[in-house]
Amino acid sequence: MIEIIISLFLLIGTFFIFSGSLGILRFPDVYTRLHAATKASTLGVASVLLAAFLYLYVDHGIISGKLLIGIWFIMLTAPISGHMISRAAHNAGVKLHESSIRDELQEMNEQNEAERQSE
Amino acid sequence: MFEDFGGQLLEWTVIICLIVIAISVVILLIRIIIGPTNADRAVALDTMGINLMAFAGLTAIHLVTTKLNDVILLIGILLFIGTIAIAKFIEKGVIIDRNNH
Amino acid sequence: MAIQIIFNLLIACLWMFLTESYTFVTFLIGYIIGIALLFLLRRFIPDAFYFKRVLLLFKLILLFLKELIVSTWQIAKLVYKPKLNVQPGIFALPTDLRTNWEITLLANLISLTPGTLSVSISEDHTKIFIHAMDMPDIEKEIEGIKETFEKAIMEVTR
Amino acid sequence: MIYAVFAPILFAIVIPFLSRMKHKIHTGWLILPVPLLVFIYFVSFVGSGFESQVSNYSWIPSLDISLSFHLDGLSLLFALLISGIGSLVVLYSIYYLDREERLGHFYTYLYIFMTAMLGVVLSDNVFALYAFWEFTSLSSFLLIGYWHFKERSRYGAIKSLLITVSGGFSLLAGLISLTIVTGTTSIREMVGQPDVILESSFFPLILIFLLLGAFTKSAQFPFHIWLPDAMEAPTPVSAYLHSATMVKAGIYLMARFSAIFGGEPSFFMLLSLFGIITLVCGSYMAVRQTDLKAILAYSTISQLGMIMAMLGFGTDIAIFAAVFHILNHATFKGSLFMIAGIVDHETGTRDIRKLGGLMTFMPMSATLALFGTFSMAGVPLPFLNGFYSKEMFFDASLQLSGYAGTFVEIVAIVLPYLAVIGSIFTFVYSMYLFFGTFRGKYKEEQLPVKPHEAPFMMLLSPIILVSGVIIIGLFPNLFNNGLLTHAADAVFGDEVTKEISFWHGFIPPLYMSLTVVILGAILVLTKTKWERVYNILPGNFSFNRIYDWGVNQLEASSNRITFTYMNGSLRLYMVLLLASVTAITGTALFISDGINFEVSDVAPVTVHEVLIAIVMALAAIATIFVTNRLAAILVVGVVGYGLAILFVLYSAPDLALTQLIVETVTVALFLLCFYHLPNLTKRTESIAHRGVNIIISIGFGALMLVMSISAYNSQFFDTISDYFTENSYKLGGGDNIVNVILVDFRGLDTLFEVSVLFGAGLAIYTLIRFRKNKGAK
Amino acid sequence: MEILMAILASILFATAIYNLLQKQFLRIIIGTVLLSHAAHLFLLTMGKLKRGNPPVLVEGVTNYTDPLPQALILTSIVISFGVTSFLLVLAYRTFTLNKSDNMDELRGSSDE
Amino acid sequence: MSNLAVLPIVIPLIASVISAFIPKKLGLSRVIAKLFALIFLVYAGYLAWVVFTDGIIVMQSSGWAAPFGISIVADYLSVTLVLITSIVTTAAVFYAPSSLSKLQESYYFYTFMFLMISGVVGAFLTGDLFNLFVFFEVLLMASYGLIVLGGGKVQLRESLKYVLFNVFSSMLFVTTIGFIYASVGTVNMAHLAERIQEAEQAGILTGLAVLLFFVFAIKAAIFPLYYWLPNSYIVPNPVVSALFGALLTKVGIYSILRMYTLVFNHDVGITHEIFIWLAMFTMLFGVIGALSTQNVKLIVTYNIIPAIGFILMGIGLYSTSGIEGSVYYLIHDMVIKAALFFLVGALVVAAGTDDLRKMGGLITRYPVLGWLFFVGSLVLAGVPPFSGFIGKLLLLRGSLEQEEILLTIAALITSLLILYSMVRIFVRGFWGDTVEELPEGQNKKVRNLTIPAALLLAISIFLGIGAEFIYPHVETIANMLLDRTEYINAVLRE
Ligand code: NA
Ligand code: NA
Repeated sequence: MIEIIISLFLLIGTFFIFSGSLGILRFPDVYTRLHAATKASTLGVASVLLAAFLYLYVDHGIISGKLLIGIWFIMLTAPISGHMISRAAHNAGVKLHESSIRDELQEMNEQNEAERQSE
Repeated sequence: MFEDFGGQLLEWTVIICLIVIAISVVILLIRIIIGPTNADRAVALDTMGINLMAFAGLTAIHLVTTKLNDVILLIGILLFIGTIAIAKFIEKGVIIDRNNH
Repeated sequence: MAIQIIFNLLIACLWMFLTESYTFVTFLIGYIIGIALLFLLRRFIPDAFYFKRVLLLFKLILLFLKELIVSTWQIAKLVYKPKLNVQPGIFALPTDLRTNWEITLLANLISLTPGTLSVSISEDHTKIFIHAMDMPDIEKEIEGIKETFEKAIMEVTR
Repeated sequence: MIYAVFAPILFAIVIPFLSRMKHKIHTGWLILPVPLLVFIYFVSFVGSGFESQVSNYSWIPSLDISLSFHLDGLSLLFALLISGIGSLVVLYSIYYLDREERLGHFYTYLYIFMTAMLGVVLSDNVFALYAFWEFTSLSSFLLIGYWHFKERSRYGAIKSLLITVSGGFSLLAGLISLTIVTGTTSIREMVGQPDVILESSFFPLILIFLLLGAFTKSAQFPFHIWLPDAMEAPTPVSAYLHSATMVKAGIYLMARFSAIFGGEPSFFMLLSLFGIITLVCGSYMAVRQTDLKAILAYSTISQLGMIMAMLGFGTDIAIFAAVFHILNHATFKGSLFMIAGIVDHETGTRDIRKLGGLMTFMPMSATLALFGTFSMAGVPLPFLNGFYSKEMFFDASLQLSGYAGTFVEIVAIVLPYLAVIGSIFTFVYSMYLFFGTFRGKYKEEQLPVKPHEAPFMMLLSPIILVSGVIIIGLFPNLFNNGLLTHAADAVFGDEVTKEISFWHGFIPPLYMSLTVVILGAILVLTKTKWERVYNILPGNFSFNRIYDWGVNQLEASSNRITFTYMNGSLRLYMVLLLASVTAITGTALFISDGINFEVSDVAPVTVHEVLIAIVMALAAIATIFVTNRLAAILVVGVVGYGLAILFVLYSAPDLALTQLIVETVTVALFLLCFYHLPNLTKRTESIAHRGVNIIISIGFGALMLVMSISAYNSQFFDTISDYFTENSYKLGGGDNIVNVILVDFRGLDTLFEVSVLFGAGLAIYTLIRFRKNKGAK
Repeated sequence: MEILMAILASILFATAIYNLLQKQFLRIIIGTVLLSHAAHLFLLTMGKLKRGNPPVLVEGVTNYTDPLPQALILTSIVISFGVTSFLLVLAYRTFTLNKSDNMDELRGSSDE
Repeated sequence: MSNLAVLPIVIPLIASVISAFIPKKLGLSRVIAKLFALIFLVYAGYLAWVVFTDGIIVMQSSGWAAPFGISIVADYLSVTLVLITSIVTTAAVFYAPSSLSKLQESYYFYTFMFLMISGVVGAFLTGDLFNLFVFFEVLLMASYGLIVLGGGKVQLRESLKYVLFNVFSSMLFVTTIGFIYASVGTVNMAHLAERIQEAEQAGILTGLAVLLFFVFAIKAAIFPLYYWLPNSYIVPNPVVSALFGALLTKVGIYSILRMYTLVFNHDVGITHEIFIWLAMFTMLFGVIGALSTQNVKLIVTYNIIPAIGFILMGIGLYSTSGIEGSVYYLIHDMVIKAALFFLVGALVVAAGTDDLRKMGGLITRYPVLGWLFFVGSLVLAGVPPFSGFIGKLLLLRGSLEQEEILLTIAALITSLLILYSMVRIFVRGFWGDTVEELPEGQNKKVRNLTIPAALLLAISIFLGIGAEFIYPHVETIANMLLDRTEYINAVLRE
């Protein structure tokens, strides 16, 4: 019975991971791709690892703390990674996709720049 | 070890999942190669690492071993460090800030 | 607060010694026992009972898990849409949080919630720049989300 | 006997110290007793009751190399020449060489030579002989280069070295072949089994190797070209090495092995033909020379050719004549060289065009030269030894009927004519030499120094030699029993008895001699009329050109060849390397039938593994195409992480862990190092380059594939792995088998793996820091 | 599976060599890294794949993968790492001194 | 008792580590280096003596019986080479202070040097194929450290090529070990030998043998794989070049000698025939290289290659004479190459240039150096009675015994050209008119550089004249190499 639950976790996790990857492929610019990466993939892997934890615990009586720490760690770091990359991308001048409607950060930077120029 | 239905199910699930994740890795590879920006590549690599964690998790189930837990955790840690490094590289071109400005 | 955590850990370890079983389960049991003891002795401890905060944190985590699942689901839906007709963009979100930790936490939480991703924090720490997957769709909810998260964080930290 | 041989070289060691006293006393005086004593030692053997002697000294017995000296008639003759003329040359040099010269060097080289030459003629062991042989070449090199600040000296020294040493190496090969065939290193023992040698498949090879050795050393056509350039050496050296002794080492060698090869048509053919050609060419060339020493050098070449030819004839009379002429040549040529040196010394030039009419100024020298040149010319006078041997040579050339075979017969018929032609030219240059120098018009204005007669002591050596000429001429049989017959015996391998007399009656040799004198005289008188021939027939100068061209080419084409492929291009190196490895290994694998595609014992294929493999393959291929630094680095990272996943899949968690860490750090290092480097550029190589690259890469990959599959399918044995799984815990005390292997079974690997990291760390530190210190300067 | 892995390793080898034949440092060094990956994969494959559990002794388990190639690979990985690190720094220093990362421009002449 | 075998590896390693801690204390570093070099020398001599008296010593590392652990085998060949290595090391230690700048010396010269020696000695002594790889890496890593020491533009550029070639060869080595393991299932050399003997004629083993050969061939600088060598050997300091020239390529050719007598001799018709052809080309192209240049360092460096050709020739002949010749030549060449590099180092200091065209007349001021150079040239060219001659004699005998005429002629021509290439230095550098811009005040330095070279040259001459003391040992070595049972039994049965 527990196998079904584990399988379910695995399938859902895998599905999310796959979706994340597909999103990275399909989405128009790095920022939208980051959405896919930071959300779908993170949840997906958490789900798979949880399944692994469950499997090892239920079927073999092994409690694997490292797996739990792994889950915790990935949940913690995924958004940070996403944040770092997006910030880096923006600082490096990666433009938003043309379908985007606004970029307040860009506006602010330009404004700051203009102020600095006028001084 | 997979005598019963549950076992059968799980075995098949694991294999299917492994295949799906492998495909997912292929997809990410494409993104790494085509870019177009380095940030895209960084995203893809980061996600690929996450895929690999999942892959290792699935393999752990497949081989029934706890020996891979270290691997999983390590991928997570290295991935984080690596991504930060790459992000720094993209942003400033340096990984270690020599003069903290 | 730190002392309480250490006490709790010590109790857990002591429990492991007593039972001569060094497994995770034993540790967990010891830890729960420790919480119980700390709860019972909370009057004699000068600081507030830390587990309350833990519970709040737990609430925060649950909240965030919920958001994560929802947002993942949304992304998945977008991924499989034949045509992607979204209007992404970056907007600034003013925040009342001030310390680094708080802002970081908030930024991270925002990243994990549906349709948003924090891109940058303004130099004066008053604004978080957020990339939204679909701006028109999101803007209405932003205030609410911000409310819930900011509040949850403040509950934990202050 | 070993003391006699090594006395000069042992003395040579102290010569540099003795030469420090040269301002008090000329070094030559101090060391003159050495060759003199050696001479006296060898003279003591002369006599009709002479019997050959052997004395053995072991050197490297396990390789059958010993210093075993064999004194028989032949070697005695040579030993006497070496020590006798050596003494005279030292005496002569005392007056010839100024005290300001580097006397220490000169005598050291000379004495090294003396020992070497004695060693050559006395050694019975072929390798000892070879060792001494090379030392004669080397000391000759040093002596020719004695005045090394002169360009011509250096040129001549190198030329002689190259030619004689190449001959020496050839000789070595011949001698080794002989030892292989005969199973001995002793010449006496070899001579004892000529049939074994003649019938072995090595025979042609041995013959050619030995002949090359002899011909180069004895300046036989076409290897004679070094000898004229050797004249850059101080004249005592020319008289000693380059006429009387060293150049006769080849003659000696051929004489020594005559007992084996004598009578072989090929031996006859090669020696006679090359000898007679050398005779003709040498004398022909001598006529056109203008330098006294050059005339003498070509003369020496031609005389050596004559002796070589006689050895080739191989009849008893020919061999006796050869031995006799060795002695005679040493006397008249030695004296002539010394006279030439005196003329040079006293007039400041050796250019015969500037000389003339010196008879009045230097009557003594002129008289000596007269005897020397006339003897050399073979003028039929009863007090000139040259005539006797010349006539015996004619006689011998007419008695060559023993050989069968068309070509050999033709050669036998032609030889006498060539002998006469050569002798005519000999006559011409001899006369030219004498009359051009001592008679004719005295050209005072052309001489740097006003000529006068040399001091008596300087004339002493040529006087002694000319005395030899006359004494032998008067009493031609004087040395027969005591010396010459023993020598001829040793060469011929049988009793040779020969009574030499001036008058034989009207027989063909006499007519030949008369022809020589008459035609020679006519040519001498009409020399100005026919000299233009030399412009039409450039003669053997072409061989010089070949040599010069060869030596120049040696460097030029070496340079061209080497820098064609050693052009510093890493790509070219790699292409050449990989192409060779692929081609040779592939061929070896193919012809040894090692390709084995019969797949057996493989694990099942699963989809996800295939996919991972595809990812890795794609990533690897992508490294070629990406044009972005980061992309390239990340794509390599993908391969590395893929490998880690394969380690995960194939039950190697330790490897996966290590791989992950290493890969991450590597990628980080890549980023660190390559940020400052230029971004990747589009590959701009030509299509041909790209094609080659593709072929090479795919070729090598294919080789690896074929090898790996074949190796995998050819599992001949179980691996030793079971032992580790069984004993890891029991003996190694750990349950992680890989760890146990690493720290215990193969702990040494791990220790040195750490050493590699230690080295890498220090090397990196050095790379980074060394610069900083430099910059601070 | 071994055949497949052999093919993969061969592909890695081929791409490594293609990279080694290029001019730019980065590509060449990437070539060396790929080369080491290929070598390690070959070594792993040659020790037979999927023949059992990770070589860590567990009670009741008798079939383990061949541990020896793993030990050898581990040694080799660490060594390759050391060498690659050195190579990277060397390449960097060579570039900064010679002002070029193009091997073709770094042939050198015979007169130096 | 058996631990005797591993000490020669450990002594330099300890020296290396100790000197790593005191890089800036030059005086102490030098003393320690000299001390350890002498200890190493004495010990190597003692070990050689013990082995030649009592037979092969095997140390099974950590006490694991072969083929499961790593066997360190002090056999006749390896102890001899270790002894020669220790001699060269000692000479180098005395040469280094005069040759290197203080700065170079303080950047871990001694550390790298001893580390390299440790690797070299390990490579000689190990009885395990993979361990051989590890020692290769040790010595290579140390050589990388040495080659970049001083770090000029050209130096780094050539070092980069050198490193790349070696990385390729190392990875090919690992791969080949993998293939061999798949097929034969072991990495212990003696065990491999035994098993391959049993396997009889198996084509794949021939293929593997050839592939492995190329791994060593790159290190040994055999045609057509030596491109990396010439330029990378002339860029470092002469003392480093000497160590490289005397030891590094020799490790490669030693490995060939070892592997293709002990292990892979199942198909001599193919493998050793290849060797003969390659030997021929190696000799000729090597010496052609030596003639191609006017750079004295490069001339000596190129002369490494024909020597390797000679040694390979003997291995290819695979007869008693051939193997004896190879061993003799190997021993001889290690000593003379070090001596010549030392001399060239002194020459360059004396002349102030390495360009022959700018030299001349040095014999007047540096007569000792000149004559040593001359004698060195003779030794190198194999003029009797010096050491090169004995080796060459044996090799030529082996070659003629098998009627390899072409090979013989190639060897002879090579010898001649070697002599010519070296005598050119003597004639053009030492003879002739003295050039004007001769650097002044170098006499003392030149003398200090000449002494170690002279000592090595003396040893070289002794190896020839005293061949009677050496040859029986060479015979023992060759017998052991040709009849493998003693080695195999020592490793596997004791
Ligand atoms: Na090397
Ligand atoms: Na080398």
